[in-house]
Amino acid sequence: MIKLTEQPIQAQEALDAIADCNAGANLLFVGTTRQWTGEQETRELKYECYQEMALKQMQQLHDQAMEKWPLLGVCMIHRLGSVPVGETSIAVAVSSAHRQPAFQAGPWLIDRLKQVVPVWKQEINQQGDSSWVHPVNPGATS
Amino acid sequence: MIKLTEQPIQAQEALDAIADCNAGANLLFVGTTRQWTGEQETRELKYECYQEMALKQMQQLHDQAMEKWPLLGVCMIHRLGSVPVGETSIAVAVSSAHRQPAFQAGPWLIDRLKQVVPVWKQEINQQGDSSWVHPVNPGATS
Amino acid sequence: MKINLVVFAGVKEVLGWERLEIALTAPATVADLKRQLLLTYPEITDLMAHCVISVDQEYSDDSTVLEEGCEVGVIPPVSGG
Amino acid sequence: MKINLVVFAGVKEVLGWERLEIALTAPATVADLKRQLLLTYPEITDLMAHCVISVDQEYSDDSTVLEEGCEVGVIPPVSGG
Repeated sequence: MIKLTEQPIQAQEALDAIADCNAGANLLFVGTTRQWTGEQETRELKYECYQEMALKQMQQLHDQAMEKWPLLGVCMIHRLGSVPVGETSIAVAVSSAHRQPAFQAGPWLIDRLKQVVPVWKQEINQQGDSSWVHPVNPGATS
Repeated sequence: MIKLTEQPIQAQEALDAIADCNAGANLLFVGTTRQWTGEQETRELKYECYQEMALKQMQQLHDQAMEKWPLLGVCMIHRLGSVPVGETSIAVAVSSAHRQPAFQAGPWLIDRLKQVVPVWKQEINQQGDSSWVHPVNPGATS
Repeated sequence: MKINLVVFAGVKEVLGWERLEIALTAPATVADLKRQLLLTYPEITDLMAHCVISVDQEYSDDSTVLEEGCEVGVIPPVSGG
Repeated sequence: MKINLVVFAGVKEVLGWERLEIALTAPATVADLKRQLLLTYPEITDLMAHCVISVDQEYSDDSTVLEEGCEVGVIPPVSGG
């Protein structure tokens, strides 16, 4: 399952999406807005995206992961709009019969997502100032 | 949080246990009873344990993981008794500011748990026959 | 020929718009489009140095040929997750 | 001296009990206890080859010294998770 949403992400939805009676291993990664990055305090993150392309790229990552590893389910949900401290911006879940493929595919998917899926975040600090977060200027999530 | 329980494990409970406003990364591994292992069909797994020692060993793994990596939370919940196909026998969750420690600690914890925590499973097949699962004779979970 | 340009994040903020139909002399590649964009909008020169171009929602390179009616995105460094 | 023995899984099934107080001549190590167990319960010889011994809920080795009243576990290969 691939999804972009402005609503809060429920972890259970991602787990339900990958549930399979032949799965022994289910891995869920949840990225949340962090309050402190060094001495910088974050109030919220704001995400925007290039929707058609983001969905296309996420679907390609889904398909590539299914080809690379013997996975039973792959789910990626990205939240858009405002994500306050402690709330979830991204959920990536994978299932497999044994745990090794899940533990390899999980970090691969989140790494690749951060490299190729056209989503951009703005960090809003406690003073209400906003700045675009770029990979060279790492921001307040995972 | 360390817990042994005869009740069904809720994934959200493990995620809640590791939630931290300074966490950007939250990783949850859920081991479930698999229906098929090759041509062998499983009906349920039955877990028993050496409770005092299992809790002690799990607490030691918790502490060791907290020392090895900059983690914000570690949670391990193991179910005991009967775990039917599709249900959760083990939940391991870790949180950290960035995702790398979580992705290293997660598989380490489940690997170590399977090596040192005194829990034993019996596999019950569709005919109702039971057999002890030993690591040399891998069974129907992850 | 005409193409549909779409911009995001910091580039969108500087330009003040998100989508625009642009006229290009055919045949044109991504490199040709980038040259024309920098001439028309010199204010995004610094940002463009870090952007890549998508054509019909796929990543492209300078040699990718643009077709009539395609959708071209100016993609700043992504920061999802 | 007396120690409290506790057994699990397949060993428990073969022996038909889970806990037993056992008398040992002090001083005694884990190796001494294992010898005595195999003499008393030869039916667990094959299983014991794959078991390790815990003393007061910690893994031990053959040289670990047993104390009066300690809890000794016979731990078959674990299979949790």
